[in-house]
Amino acid sequence: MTDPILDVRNLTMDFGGLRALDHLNIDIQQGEIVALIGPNGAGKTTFFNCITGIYTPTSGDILITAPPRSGAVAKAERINGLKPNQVTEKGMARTFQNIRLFPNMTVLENVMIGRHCRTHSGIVGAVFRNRAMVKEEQTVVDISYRILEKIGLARFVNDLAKNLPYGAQRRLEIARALATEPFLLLLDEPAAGMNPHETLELDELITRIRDQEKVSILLIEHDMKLVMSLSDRIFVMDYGKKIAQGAPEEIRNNPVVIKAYLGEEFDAES
Amino acid sequence: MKKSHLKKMTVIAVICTWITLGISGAGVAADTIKLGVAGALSGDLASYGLPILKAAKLVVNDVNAKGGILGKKVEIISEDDMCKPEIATNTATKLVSEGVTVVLGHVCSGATKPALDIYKDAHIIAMSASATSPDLTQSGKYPNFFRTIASDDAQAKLEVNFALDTLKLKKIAVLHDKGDYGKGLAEYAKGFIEKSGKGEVVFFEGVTPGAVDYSAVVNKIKRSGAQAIIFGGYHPEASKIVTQMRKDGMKTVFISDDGVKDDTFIKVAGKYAEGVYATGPKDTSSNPMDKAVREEYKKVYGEDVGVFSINGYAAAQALLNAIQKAGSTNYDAIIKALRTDYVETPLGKIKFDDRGDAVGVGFSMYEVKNGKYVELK
Amino acid sequence: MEYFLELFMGGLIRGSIYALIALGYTMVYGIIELINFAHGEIYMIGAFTALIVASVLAVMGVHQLAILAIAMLAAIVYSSAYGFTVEKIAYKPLRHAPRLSPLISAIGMSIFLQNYVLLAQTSDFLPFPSLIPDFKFLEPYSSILRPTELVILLTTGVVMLLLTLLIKFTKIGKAMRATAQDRTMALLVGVNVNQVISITFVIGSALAAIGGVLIASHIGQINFFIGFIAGIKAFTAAVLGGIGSVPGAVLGSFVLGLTESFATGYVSSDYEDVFAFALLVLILIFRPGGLLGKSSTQKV
Amino acid sequence: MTTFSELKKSFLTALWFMFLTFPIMVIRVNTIDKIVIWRWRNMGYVGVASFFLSLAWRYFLRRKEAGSKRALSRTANSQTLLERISSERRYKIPAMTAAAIGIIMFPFIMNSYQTNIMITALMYVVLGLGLNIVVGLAGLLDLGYVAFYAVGAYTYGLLNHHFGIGFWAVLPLGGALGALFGVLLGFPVLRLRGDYLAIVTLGFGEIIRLILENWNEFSYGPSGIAHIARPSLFGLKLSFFGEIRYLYFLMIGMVLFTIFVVNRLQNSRIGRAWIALREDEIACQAMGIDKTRTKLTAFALGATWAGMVGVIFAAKTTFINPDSFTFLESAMILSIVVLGGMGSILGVVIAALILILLPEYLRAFSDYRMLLFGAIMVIMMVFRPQGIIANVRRSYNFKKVED
Repeated sequence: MTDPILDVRNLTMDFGGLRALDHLNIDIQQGEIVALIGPNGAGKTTFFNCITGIYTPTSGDILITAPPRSGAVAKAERINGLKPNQVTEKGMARTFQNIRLFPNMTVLENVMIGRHCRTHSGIVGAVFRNRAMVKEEQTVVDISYRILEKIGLARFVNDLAKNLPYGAQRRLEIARALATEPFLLLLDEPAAGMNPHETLELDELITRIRDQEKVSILLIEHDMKLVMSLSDRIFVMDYGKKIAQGAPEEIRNNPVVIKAYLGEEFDAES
Repeated sequence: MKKSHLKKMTVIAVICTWITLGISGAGVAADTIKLGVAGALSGDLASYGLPILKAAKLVVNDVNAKGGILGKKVEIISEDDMCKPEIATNTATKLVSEGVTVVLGHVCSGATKPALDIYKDAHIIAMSASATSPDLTQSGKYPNFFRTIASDDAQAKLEVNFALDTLKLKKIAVLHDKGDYGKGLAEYAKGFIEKSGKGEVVFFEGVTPGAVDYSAVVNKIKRSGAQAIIFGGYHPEASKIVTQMRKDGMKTVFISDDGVKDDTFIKVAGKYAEGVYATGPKDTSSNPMDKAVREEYKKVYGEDVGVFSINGYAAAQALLNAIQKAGSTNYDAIIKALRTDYVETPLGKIKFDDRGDAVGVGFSMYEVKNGKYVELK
Repeated sequence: MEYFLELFMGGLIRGSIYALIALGYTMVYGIIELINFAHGEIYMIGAFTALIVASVLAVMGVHQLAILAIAMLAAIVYSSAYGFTVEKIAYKPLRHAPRLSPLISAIGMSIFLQNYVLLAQTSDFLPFPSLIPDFKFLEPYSSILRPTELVILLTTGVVMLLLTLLIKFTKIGKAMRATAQDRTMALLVGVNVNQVISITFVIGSALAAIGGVLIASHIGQINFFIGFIAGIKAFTAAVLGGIGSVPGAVLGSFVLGLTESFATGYVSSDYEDVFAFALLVLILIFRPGGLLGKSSTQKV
Repeated sequence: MTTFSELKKSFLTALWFMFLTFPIMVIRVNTIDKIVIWRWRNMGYVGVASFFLSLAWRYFLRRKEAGSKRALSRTANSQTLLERISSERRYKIPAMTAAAIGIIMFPFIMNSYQTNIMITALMYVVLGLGLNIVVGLAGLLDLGYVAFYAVGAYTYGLLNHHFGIGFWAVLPLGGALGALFGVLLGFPVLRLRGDYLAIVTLGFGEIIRLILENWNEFSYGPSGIAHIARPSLFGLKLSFFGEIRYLYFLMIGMVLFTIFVVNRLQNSRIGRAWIALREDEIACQAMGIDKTRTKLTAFALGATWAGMVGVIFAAKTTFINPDSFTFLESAMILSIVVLGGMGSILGVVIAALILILLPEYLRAFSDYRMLLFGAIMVIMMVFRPQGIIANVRRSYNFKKVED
């Protein structure tokens, strides 16, 4: 077995006196679709924020090994404390639980923003429009458009992002993240608010992204049907700790997991 | 859609017409001699500019009633510069393009400087009744500038001599309002004290105009042990500082300038104003012409003359007289007339020296006694 | 030591004055996230109203304490009415506009109100009558604390206390807090948001009026422009303390007042404002939410 | 909605305003002579005026609301006339030709005063476009923009005064120093958001002005620097009118240059990053954009224009002192950006012309001009909160690829 592309060891995050993440260990292999589940407030989004650089974890290691491209030897890298944009540059891109598009930019421009860290033209290029810059710009447009076609948003290309239907906005976030050429895509509740039909499409889309784009996927999700059908492996969190991990079948029958969920529902009813 | 477009078109067309009319409004008038009057005519400094304009109107009415000069009527073109340098350039350009012969203005030194550059290029003479910056005449860079008021260094000199020689005080605090006028004056005062060797400057700082409270600076002056304060600035700050000092029981002598020698100061500071010294243009009220002007002003405008009205009146007289004497509106001829021919004004018989300062115009020291400024002989 | 005490008291007085104005800024900001640039003008109008009313009463020969009470009341009523009207005209129609549009509207309102008073009254400085009586018992300490100053400190204290009680314990206070936290939610649970906003403006304006009358009595003169400078300073104080926070505004005002006073006393009044603004920049660099402001970590 | 209830509403409004304006409009006290003047007639004027104004106000407000609902229902055709002229080729070419002829002919048709105020207006066009980068595109509320303007002006003022260095040599230098100060300001405030940023920039602007005011040895304090040389034209000595025309065309060139650069910037990789930063700072960072660098470039590039216009300002007025660089100036430039429509170049140009020329043409109303000016600002914001021209995003050409 090769090194995991993401290897999180003993990750701990404290907010004041509150421990949001408690010695968490999670790993993802290349080509996997992994789900992170758990009751509300378990610390899933905090985990995302830690590994994408929005929060700096209190202790622990986040190691990434970018999959080798063109035969280069991959080496594990510790990314604690990097800024979000540097993490993205390393090859991990995310979506947000509460959609965070750029509402007053067009759909195409939203995706083009994703290309930012893979392009280089600066102020001089922008003003003088030299040939290299014009070419780069056109490539950005073309690549972005192609991504939109793949995600099925091509017909909205020049609409403002804020005018898209809800499901399309979620998909646009994925398209935008894909444009950064990640090796790992982090999806925070991608199916939230979608109807069953849209969820089904999403299921198909995520699988397709993994297969065609060679991108591994880590997702937080509450829709158990989607999680069970998509994931290769599942991690379960509660109160900042990992309480279980394994294949969907194992998780489904894990008494600890059931207790965590039932307990929550029980609480909710009382 | 179509209809609303049509409406918008109409609106735009109306606006365009309005702008064009506004532009072409400045047409060519009849054959007159144009006297430009420029200064702060609106905003918070209007109380300095408007009395000058009103005085100029009196002079012009007088002259026109007697048949004008060089056989032509005199016409006043007044423009507001709000005492701001950048607006003053617009004002000056406007006066130039309206073809004024001479300008009475501007009011503030800061606004006068950039305007003079424009008048110089256009060969127009400007005479101010209130711009007191020494630089205007002493730098030699404004050959087209004259004034009927003495410059700040003369004022500072008078204040310093008064404190050191007349009152025999040694420790002087010099205070200013950080403005063009006040700080300039304070620096001259500081220089004169240091040069005289008779006293020392124990404190030299500026206060922020409009601040809600001056107790800190007053306490600091008290601690410095100053016997007198020389303040460069205008009356609002002066009255706040004097009031605060007197309420705190400080009896330090307060000496200030013609920005404070204003009746508003006494009104605002009330009983605390008693005993304050301020320099101001020499009292000319014994001059019958001065008296007549004050009466006419009151009759026409229903109010007392303003701070610089008399100087403004004299300036307007001097300018028109010079044109008359020169026999033309020629730039050099007018300048020559200003420098050689005496003219009878409320300020006395005046002419101008080579730098542009009026000969025989100076300052006196005043003291507030029983709610009035009284000249000290 | 006496010098230090004098400066300290001077700083407290300044701080109290800033606080009375800063509270209006901070309350309005807390509710609708608008820097209400016209707030300084409301304060100026309060002072003018008091001056006019007091002068009329003085001509009629009313007793001094009655003048003080009536003039203060008139200032509060009129400032509140102006605050209320300004909100209805310049901000309410812009409630769903882009974020900066109300700010420009506020700047326009500020220019309008200044010139309105300039034209309707005068551009000159007017002497403001000393409405506050001289207390005999304070005379020995006049260099440290004068009657007006004592009144300013006391009033500020009382007003702060009342305001805190109002916000903490009354129904309208709760509605205000709810609206500040989440306007949509407040609307959903039945808070009349428009009414809450109006009341916020009224209360903020009333405080400004009290400030206006006290300051004018303290410095003894007013003109149409006094609102601008005091407004900028008070706003700075509000941000310093953490804008949106009521105790923050008070703390920020005192910090600013004391800084200015000590900067003048021990360094130079030339750079008094430079110290004030430099302090602001420094505090915000180390505490981006101000002294008592909410920490600015954004929810992701 | 009956006319009667409308009239009643207006009547009540009129009563309210009569009450509101009572002490300030009606009573005039002479505190010295203890005379009270009652100006009851003013109350009548206020009543009548507010009655009709409130009728009009509510009528237009209703129309605006109806209009915005209509605009929502039809997304495509909701552009205004100006937006259409600016976007459709059919209108664009004739409109631009007309504008070009007008611009070239202007100083020859109009007198030098008109040309002079037009130069001032054009300076504000460039300032507006510069601030537009910071506020309109990158969404960083900067209330101290005038500081960079001052930096440029003093750069030229001091260099010309001490060393006699000419306008053309200092122009780029002023821009560069502006940019440097932009970065200097940018660094400490990177962590601040929204209105905290606003107040810190305001403080920075005031600090610069206060230093210029107090540091006499360096800046000559409040008495300022006089006799700054006007721009030279290959060493030719121009007449006064010639110089104004020259400055006018120089400014036209400057405006065109600015529009060209800003337009290209906003449709580039950097421009998109600025807009993304404005729209959502966290998402922007998560998409791999370096927040620090993007903010700093915005500050620096915005400040560059202020620095250059500062140089031109010093050359135009030939005199500078700290009074020209107060907070009100920053507020004016910000108003231009917001009034024009954040991020819209044409909007900023139009707004600058309106806001700067308006007070000049309102000279006819003399005393009332600033009153009207304030009122117009409020009215424009109330009835057109998104600005004169709402920014339209461009669409790109792309190849459709068949898989």
